[in-house]
Amino acid sequence: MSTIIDLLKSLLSLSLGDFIRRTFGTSPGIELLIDIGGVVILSTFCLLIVIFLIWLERKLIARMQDRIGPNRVGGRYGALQTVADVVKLLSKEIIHPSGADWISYNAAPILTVIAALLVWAVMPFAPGVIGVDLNIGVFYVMAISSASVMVLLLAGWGSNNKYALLGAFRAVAQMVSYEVPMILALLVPVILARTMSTDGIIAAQSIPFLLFAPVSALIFYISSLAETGRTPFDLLEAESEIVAGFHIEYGGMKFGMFFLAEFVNTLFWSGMFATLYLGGYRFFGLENWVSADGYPYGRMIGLIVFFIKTFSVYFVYVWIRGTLPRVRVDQILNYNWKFLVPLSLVLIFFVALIDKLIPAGTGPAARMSIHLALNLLLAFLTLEVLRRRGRQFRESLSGGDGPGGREALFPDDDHGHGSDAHEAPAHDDHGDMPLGSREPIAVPIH
Amino acid sequence: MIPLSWYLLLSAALFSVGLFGVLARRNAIAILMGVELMLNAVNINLIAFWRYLTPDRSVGMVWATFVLTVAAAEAAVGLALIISIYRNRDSVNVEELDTLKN
Amino acid sequence: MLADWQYIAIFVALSPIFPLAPVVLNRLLGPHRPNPVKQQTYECGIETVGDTWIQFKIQYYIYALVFVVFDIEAVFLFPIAAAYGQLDLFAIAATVLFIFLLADGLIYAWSRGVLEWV
Amino acid sequence: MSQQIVFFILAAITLTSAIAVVALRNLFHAALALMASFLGVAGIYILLEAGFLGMAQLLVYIGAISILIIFAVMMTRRMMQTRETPFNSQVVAALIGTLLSFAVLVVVIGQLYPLVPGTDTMLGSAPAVDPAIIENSTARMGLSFVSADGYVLPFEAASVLLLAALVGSIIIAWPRSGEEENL
Repeated sequence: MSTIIDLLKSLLSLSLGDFIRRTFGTSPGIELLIDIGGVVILSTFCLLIVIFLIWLERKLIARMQDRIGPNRVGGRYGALQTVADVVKLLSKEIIHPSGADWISYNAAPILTVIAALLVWAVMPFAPGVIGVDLNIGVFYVMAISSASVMVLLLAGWGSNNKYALLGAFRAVAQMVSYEVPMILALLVPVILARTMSTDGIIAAQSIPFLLFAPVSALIFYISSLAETGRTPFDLLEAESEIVAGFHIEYGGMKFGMFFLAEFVNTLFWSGMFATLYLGGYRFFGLENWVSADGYPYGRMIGLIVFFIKTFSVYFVYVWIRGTLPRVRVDQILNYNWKFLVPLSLVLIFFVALIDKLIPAGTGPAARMSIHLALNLLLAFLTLEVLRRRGRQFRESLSGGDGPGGREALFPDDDHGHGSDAHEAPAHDDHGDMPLGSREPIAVPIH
Repeated sequence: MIPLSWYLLLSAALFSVGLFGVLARRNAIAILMGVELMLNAVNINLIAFWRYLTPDRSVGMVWATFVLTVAAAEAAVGLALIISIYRNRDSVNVEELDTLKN
Repeated sequence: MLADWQYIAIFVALSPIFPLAPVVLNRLLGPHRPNPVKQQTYECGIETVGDTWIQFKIQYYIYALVFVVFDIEAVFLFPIAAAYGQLDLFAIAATVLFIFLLADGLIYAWSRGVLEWV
Repeated sequence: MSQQIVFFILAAITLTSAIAVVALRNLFHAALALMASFLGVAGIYILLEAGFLGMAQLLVYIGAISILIIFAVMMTRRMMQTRETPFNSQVVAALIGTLLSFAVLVVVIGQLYPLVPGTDTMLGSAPAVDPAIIENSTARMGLSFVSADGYVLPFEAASVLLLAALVGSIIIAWPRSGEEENL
């Protein structure tokens, strides 16, 4: 009886491992079992929460687009819609495209899920509730997610389909590009915390790093959008351009695996953002509360706080998806290489310098203020540079004087001839002009 | 309970396989893959010696990182060369790339 | 240290089960009546012309190239960042020089125009 | 004991896929095998308690170099359809030479180091060290990259090398102006 109460209390305080050690003693075999149990619980959680995530996203997007969303299966709120979808996927026929490369075609969906699951091993859910607190946690995350890019090439090449291969190439170019600002942005929390361990980074956040490094947080967030291939960077799918990207030839549960990995990854990056910049499970020390009889009930508080933060970040992902249109492939890559990467290089440069110049005894609040001031200055300078560049660009288009701008912006625009177009009849060969006429049809700009 | 020699034997085997690839393949990209295998074998050696002889100093890991750097630089330039040659001569078969002979 | 990685090793060993289970279940539950038309690769309804593995722009290679350089940079910078507390100003200067040299590569690529998507 | 099993699994993965790399005719499959081999080597690093380098292996070799290789394979892909042997004319000599050099290496290693596990003989097993030393090895490596009595010169040389590689590859691979891009 007392064992059952012990078990319940352990469950409530998220210390099942301690319970097993208390009850069955400590030995390598027991430790192995605890590890296996941890892996199974963590993976099952990741897979099952996707069902909820998909429903949530559909509901939220529907509300943002003034629709109702799923409302039939499982009551008014369509709560079982995703379950029905899973059943549908399970009953689909598995089609093997002719000429597909068997190994790569079948390995890709499996590997993508494995990579999406493996990164969760270093996610700190609550104090002590973490798969394993690697001392190189952040680097581990980067390594796994970087290696998972290969899976796209496997899927694209294995499918024996032009669209799939084209989509895979685009996706790889995009993901590989956005990994650079992400790595550089991740260096900032590591520098601030002086450790790569995810738990250590949380321990260092007596003030959330969002206030230390808002620019780094923003860069990280934007890159994680591109890494997961979500709108506005969902070029990997781009239904209207390359049909569905690298997973066009996949059907049934194999397609489901790609879908699942995408959602697991999105939730993971939300959790990572919460961990690195929002203080993770920290909640004014309450997360470390241990009751008088030795059960760390604070862990439950930490878990709840962690999920509140994670889902807030996740909500912003959905919000962005409901708001922004997709950008073009050249815009994506230019934005990365010509804006995010230089900005993050400058940022890392300044953070590395400033944090060393702050005297060692400075309190966290003063340190935070200096970093915040630096970040705001950097943001201001960036915006100023962008403003100047934008003005220069517009002036170079308008040729220096007055209202010819629109013509230069749209050189193929048949109707937009400005004042100086009369001297230079460059559009003589336009089809809608009277043949031989030296005088273009003048339609005023409104 | 793994003796150092096992790592060294693994490394020697990997090195030999890579060497065979370098010597025997026709395709230039395959030759480059062989070189990568050989560099990996070198790294196994470096890290094994680091762990068994000088775990309290960082020399082995540092040089392993430099080997990693060299491998990446070599792959980048090598593949750029291969692509360039392919564009000009429509072949990456090393037996046909004998311009210097004539 | 090695005990930490034991968890990762177990994770790697067990994780294939989770994606494999639904795929195998799908195989068991779903119908299986293949025919040549069904197995054609998808190309908006028309038949595939030419061989699939068409060739691609050099652009992709250039992006991967710049990425490789910054990837290596990460391998150097992460340990340095982890040791940040023990660094002196000389070390910071060395790191900044390192970053600066790599930024040069980016500037070169930029000015050469290879980062333009065409 | 369990470490030995893990070692043999990893060694088997590494060597089998390495042999596949040099033997497979299809270059894409060879590149995939190369990745499996890299994975095995990353596991070996982790077994040697160099977890950081294991992850660096993943990040650099699988995340970056393999992608470069596969891109290059795609771009020179017309080569892959040849039905002929993947080996050149000196394959027999290469095989004999490789086997001979391997035999020499085995003999040398067998002479210098004990081949059987054991704690009593020197280097029969990994020497026990304070876990803190292993734990801090990554930060210690970072420190020695940039400290004046460490490896700051090779460190800067590495960045110059990378810069040169980047600039050189762009010059080589980028089609000259006017040249028709026939890729």
